[in-house]
Amino acid sequence: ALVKTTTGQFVPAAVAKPASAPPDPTKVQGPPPGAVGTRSPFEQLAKKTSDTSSRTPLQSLYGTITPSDLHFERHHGGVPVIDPTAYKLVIHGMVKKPMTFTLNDLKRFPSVSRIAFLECSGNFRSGKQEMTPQEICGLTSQSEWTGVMLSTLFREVGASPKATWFLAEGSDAAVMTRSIPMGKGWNDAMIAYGQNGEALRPQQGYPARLFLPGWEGNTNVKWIRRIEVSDQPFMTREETSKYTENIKDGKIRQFSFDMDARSIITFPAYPVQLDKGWVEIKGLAWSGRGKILRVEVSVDAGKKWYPATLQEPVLDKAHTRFRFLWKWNGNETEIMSRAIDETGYTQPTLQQLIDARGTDMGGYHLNPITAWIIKRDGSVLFKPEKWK
Amino acid sequence: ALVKTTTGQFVPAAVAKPASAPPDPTKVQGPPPGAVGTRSPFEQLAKKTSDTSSRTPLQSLYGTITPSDLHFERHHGGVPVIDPTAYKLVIHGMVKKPMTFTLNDLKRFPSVSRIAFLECSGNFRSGKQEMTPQEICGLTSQSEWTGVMLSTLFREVGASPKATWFLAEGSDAAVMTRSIPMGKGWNDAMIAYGQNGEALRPQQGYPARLFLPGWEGNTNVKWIRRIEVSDQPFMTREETSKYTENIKDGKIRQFSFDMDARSIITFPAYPVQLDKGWVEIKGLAWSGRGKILRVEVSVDAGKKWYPATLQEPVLDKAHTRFRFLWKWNGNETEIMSRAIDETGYTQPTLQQLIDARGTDMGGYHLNPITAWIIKRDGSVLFKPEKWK
Amino acid sequence: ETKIITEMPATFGIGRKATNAEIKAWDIDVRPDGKGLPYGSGNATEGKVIFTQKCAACHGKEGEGGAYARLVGAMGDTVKAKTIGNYWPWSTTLFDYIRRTMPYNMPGSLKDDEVYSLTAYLLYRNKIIDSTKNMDAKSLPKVVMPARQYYVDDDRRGGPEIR
Amino acid sequence: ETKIITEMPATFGIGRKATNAEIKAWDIDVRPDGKGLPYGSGNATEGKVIFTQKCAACHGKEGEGGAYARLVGAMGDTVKAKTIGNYWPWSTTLFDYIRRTMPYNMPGSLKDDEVYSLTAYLLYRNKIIDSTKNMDAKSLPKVVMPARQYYVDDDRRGGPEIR
Ligand code: HEC
Ligand code: HEC
Ligand SMILES: [Ca+2]
Ligand SMILES: [Ca+2]
Ligand SMILES: [Ca+2]
Ligand SMILES: [Ca+2]
Ligand SMILES: [Ca+2]
Ligand SMILES: [Ca+2]
Ligand SMILES: [Co+2]
Ligand SMILES: [Co+2]
Repeated sequence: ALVKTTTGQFVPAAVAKPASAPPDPTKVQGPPPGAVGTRSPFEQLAKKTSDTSSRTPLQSLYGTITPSDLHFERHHGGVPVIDPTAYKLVIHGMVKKPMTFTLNDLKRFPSVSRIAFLECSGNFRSGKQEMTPQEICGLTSQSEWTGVMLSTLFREVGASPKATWFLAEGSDAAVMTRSIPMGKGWNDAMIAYGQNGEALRPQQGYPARLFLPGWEGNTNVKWIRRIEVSDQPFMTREETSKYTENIKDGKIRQFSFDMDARSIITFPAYPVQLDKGWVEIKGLAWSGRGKILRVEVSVDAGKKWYPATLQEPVLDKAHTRFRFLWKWNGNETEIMSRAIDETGYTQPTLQQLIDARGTDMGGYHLNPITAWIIKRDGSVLFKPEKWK
Repeated sequence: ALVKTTTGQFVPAAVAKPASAPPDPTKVQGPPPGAVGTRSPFEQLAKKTSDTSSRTPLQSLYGTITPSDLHFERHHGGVPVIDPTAYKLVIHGMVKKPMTFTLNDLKRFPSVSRIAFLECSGNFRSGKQEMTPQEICGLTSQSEWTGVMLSTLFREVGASPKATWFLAEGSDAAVMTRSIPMGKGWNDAMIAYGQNGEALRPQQGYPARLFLPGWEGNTNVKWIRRIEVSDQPFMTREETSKYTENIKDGKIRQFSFDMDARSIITFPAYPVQLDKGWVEIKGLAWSGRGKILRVEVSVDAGKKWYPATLQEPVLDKAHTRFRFLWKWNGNETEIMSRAIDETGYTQPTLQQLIDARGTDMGGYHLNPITAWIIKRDGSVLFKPEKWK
Repeated sequence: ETKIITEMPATFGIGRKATNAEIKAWDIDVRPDGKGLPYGSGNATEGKVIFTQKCAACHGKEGEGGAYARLVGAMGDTVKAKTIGNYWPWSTTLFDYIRRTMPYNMPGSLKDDEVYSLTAYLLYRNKIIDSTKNMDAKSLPKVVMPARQYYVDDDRRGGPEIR
Repeated sequence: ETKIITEMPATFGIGRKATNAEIKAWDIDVRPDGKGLPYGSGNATEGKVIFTQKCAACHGKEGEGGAYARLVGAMGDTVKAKTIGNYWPWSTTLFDYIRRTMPYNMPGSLKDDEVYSLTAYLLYRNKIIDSTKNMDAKSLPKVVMPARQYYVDDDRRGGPEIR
């Protein structure tokens, strides 16, 4: 099967799909070990693309790691091709010594790895019953990120204690820029160059990106080339015209960085055809504010809630797999999940969000409970809700 | 660049390497989001292949997850092509009810995920100074595995409490078979169908394999089709003629399942050219018997040992990233690491292994400390040791 | 003798001093206080000409939107789209954004005077300045955007509260 | 009403009973006690003929090794390779392994009689049985392999000890 790559080419998904598997695989020698493994031609995994984004097929994935080639994408100027030997990161502004680092330099500093999610703050779609988890909230993915702590670089350049914000700038055609509080930079920000064991993929910022655990995707500036240390925010287009949201009383919320707790049941979900009997309800839960403390599942449209099992280890600011064993008796019902994080926050309903933000509520930072309707015939449908 | 796939074809490593990156990537729109991401054409990652195996490039990887297409391979009949819709697993023998499970059946049972290493017990090469970590011990890799606990299936078929061993059989051309104690089956054995978020790769047993955390690779029967529950081992060729080792007094050790604790410095390592000054020594440590408790590093040929930093979370039977900050003054020296696991076991020297097993010591389960010689000119060389 | 240091050193001595030239080449940002604005100027009349040539194909003849975003919609108009006039809080952002990334198909190709002119034109079209007003490093930061007053910093405070 | 069960049920009711036919088709293993050995028989003389045709190309004219493994080397010989004669602990393994996977280029293609004959031939060539001895489900498990006595179960016990 052909798939469209990020460079717009159509290439075979892995190796070309064989006409058929041999009737008895024990009777024929298979191919020997190879330099690069392949995806089974029987597995057709793909992101769902639009002009500006591509969405992770959450309903098709296991565990918590997102295969790097299925990590969601959201760019504002496409995916730049960057020669790693020409790459440099400049840090200047309110620093003792403005400095330039090559990619090799970045890799020579003490390094750190962490498994964490990355989610676009625009990660919410609704509208019809025939929607998959991928379509509803496929703009979240998880990787093991490796890089150097930004604090290490701040120490190296002598960032001023008086500085309060820094500008992160990418080297894509959008020359993407975001203003970030220095506190985040000193705390847990990374300049990441590794993703799931290998170099970052071009779609995720190769050869280096800003990674801000738990913060909205857009702030995690990809293909980063420059950091300017400052004592005020820069008010770039992305943090004003975009990535801000209408709230009550005509107000517009800016610098809303943290991704609030959220969860979604990824099985059973549209377009699954469910069989009666035992069902392991499975899904993902995450919070940009810390660890997932608990996930609760309801199988009666939200009347009663039961704790789901969390897959250990539960990590800080990470997709956490939850599971809940349920025997479906064949009656129509609604199932849903809600995440509770270690700050005590409980994932709200859409109505609670409207109550809090007003009916002019903007499209970012929407993390409502997702409900699935299970019909008597076993079909599973998304339950869309409107507010505008 | 062309790479050899497991099907023996030569295909482009990712997309074809562009002639060059644009001089200024901010001046040209990049390609839009795609259905499947790509590896940067500037990153040329490959396993090192022989007729029977291919080795993970440990020195080129970050963090702890092995990209699935770089997971080591060791087959005895090549990689079978298996149609997932035709797949079935038969469990019979000392069971109340012999049963057949489709792949879909396996996925309907309660599932579990764990990040763990998988290592071939023949994972040791030596001989010359010009050897990379990949060549010395590239037959170990790590994935997030997802599947059903074998104990769940044993309960479903009603495995006899009197049973002591089971046979696991693959559907490759080797019809690979190993006898496994029921204790392991009831304890932490999995039938895995997921690897790093997606379906197992064909090279790792698609669509389902046995996964035995911490046990020698060969016992983790890939492409599993049959389990026979028994009250004695079957004494297959793999557990007699192969995967046994000579020890002292002419004895031959059989059923040596556990992989003892081991570590290796992956940076700096051959063929790195080291610069004077601060160096983050990095490597991997793992134990088939539990968690890594501590990794110690020596930078003076084993005279003094210092504790390295372990990347959290330290997981059971998992590759654990260790790091140690060192300022190299330019003098010739030897650096090395040793893993200590939670059972109190300390990774031995080759001499300690010879002392314990005799000079006829076989080639499996060799986990000696690996030393790297750092020359004044910054070249880093493996220090091979002989015992035969 | 090998020196073992378990604490982080004050510096690692990795990387090099950035040259003024390389900072200057990349330091294109513009702050609300005008810091970063270059020499040059332009007005709406000049801007309209350039807009017609380089922008109208995507954003509509006079910025009313086309294949891509509507750019015009003064505060209080019936326009539903978020526009410069009804949503953008800082005038400097316009200069910064146009210069760094527009026109989309030739990002970073505009001269500073052109950017000033386009900025003036779009401010004029959004009824924020009049058509004769010259935009430069001094005047642009002084332009107060109608939506500025509605902006508040993130009012979520963490913890149980839903906001 | 929906029933919530937090403990594992005794069975999930997933999967189906295996048919005798499908078990029989796959249940090809042979245990040291002979369980699993099929009807049929063969001897070294018959085996030599088959070996020459189907095995010698890879393992040498008489099993002395070639492109692939040496199969012959009686206990005490000067042969360094691990062989059936000097390393294999159970005779049944030979039948099981040859039947399931040899010849390498046509795995699973041999008839049971052929496998008995090849087994007899290789045991004979390794000086374990004589050339006339018939191998079948009764006699094969009784063949005691010279290396059997050296096998011990894993003697590593975990903990600090290096073994
Ligand atoms: C080839 C199409 C194209 C051309 C030509 C073009 N633009 Fe754009 N413009 C876009 C796209 C697409 C976006 C949205 C980019 C994004 O958000 O990633 C955009 C966004 C903008 C925005 C931000 C709108 C908002 O509400 O945030 C402004 C302002 C803008 N363009 C001005 C201009 C000007 C001035 C020119 C001419 C110099 C121009 N554009 C030429 C396609 C174009
Ligand atoms: C095309 C080559 C080829 C042919 C023909 C072939 N073999 Fe093999 N044989 C191999 C290879 C390769 C191996 C090793 C397989 C492995 O370990 O994965 C092997 C292994 C063996 C072993 C195990 C050796 C050991 O020490 O563990 C036996 C026994 C054997 N073959 C017997 C036979 C017999 C009997 C035949 C003929 C019916 C035969 N072989 C035909 C290639 C061949
Ligand atoms: Ca985003
Ligand atoms: Ca192995
Ligand atoms: Ca600046
Ligand atoms: Ca002018
Ligand atoms: Ca059997
Ligand atoms: Ca016969
Ligand atoms: Co926000
Ligand atoms: Co072993």
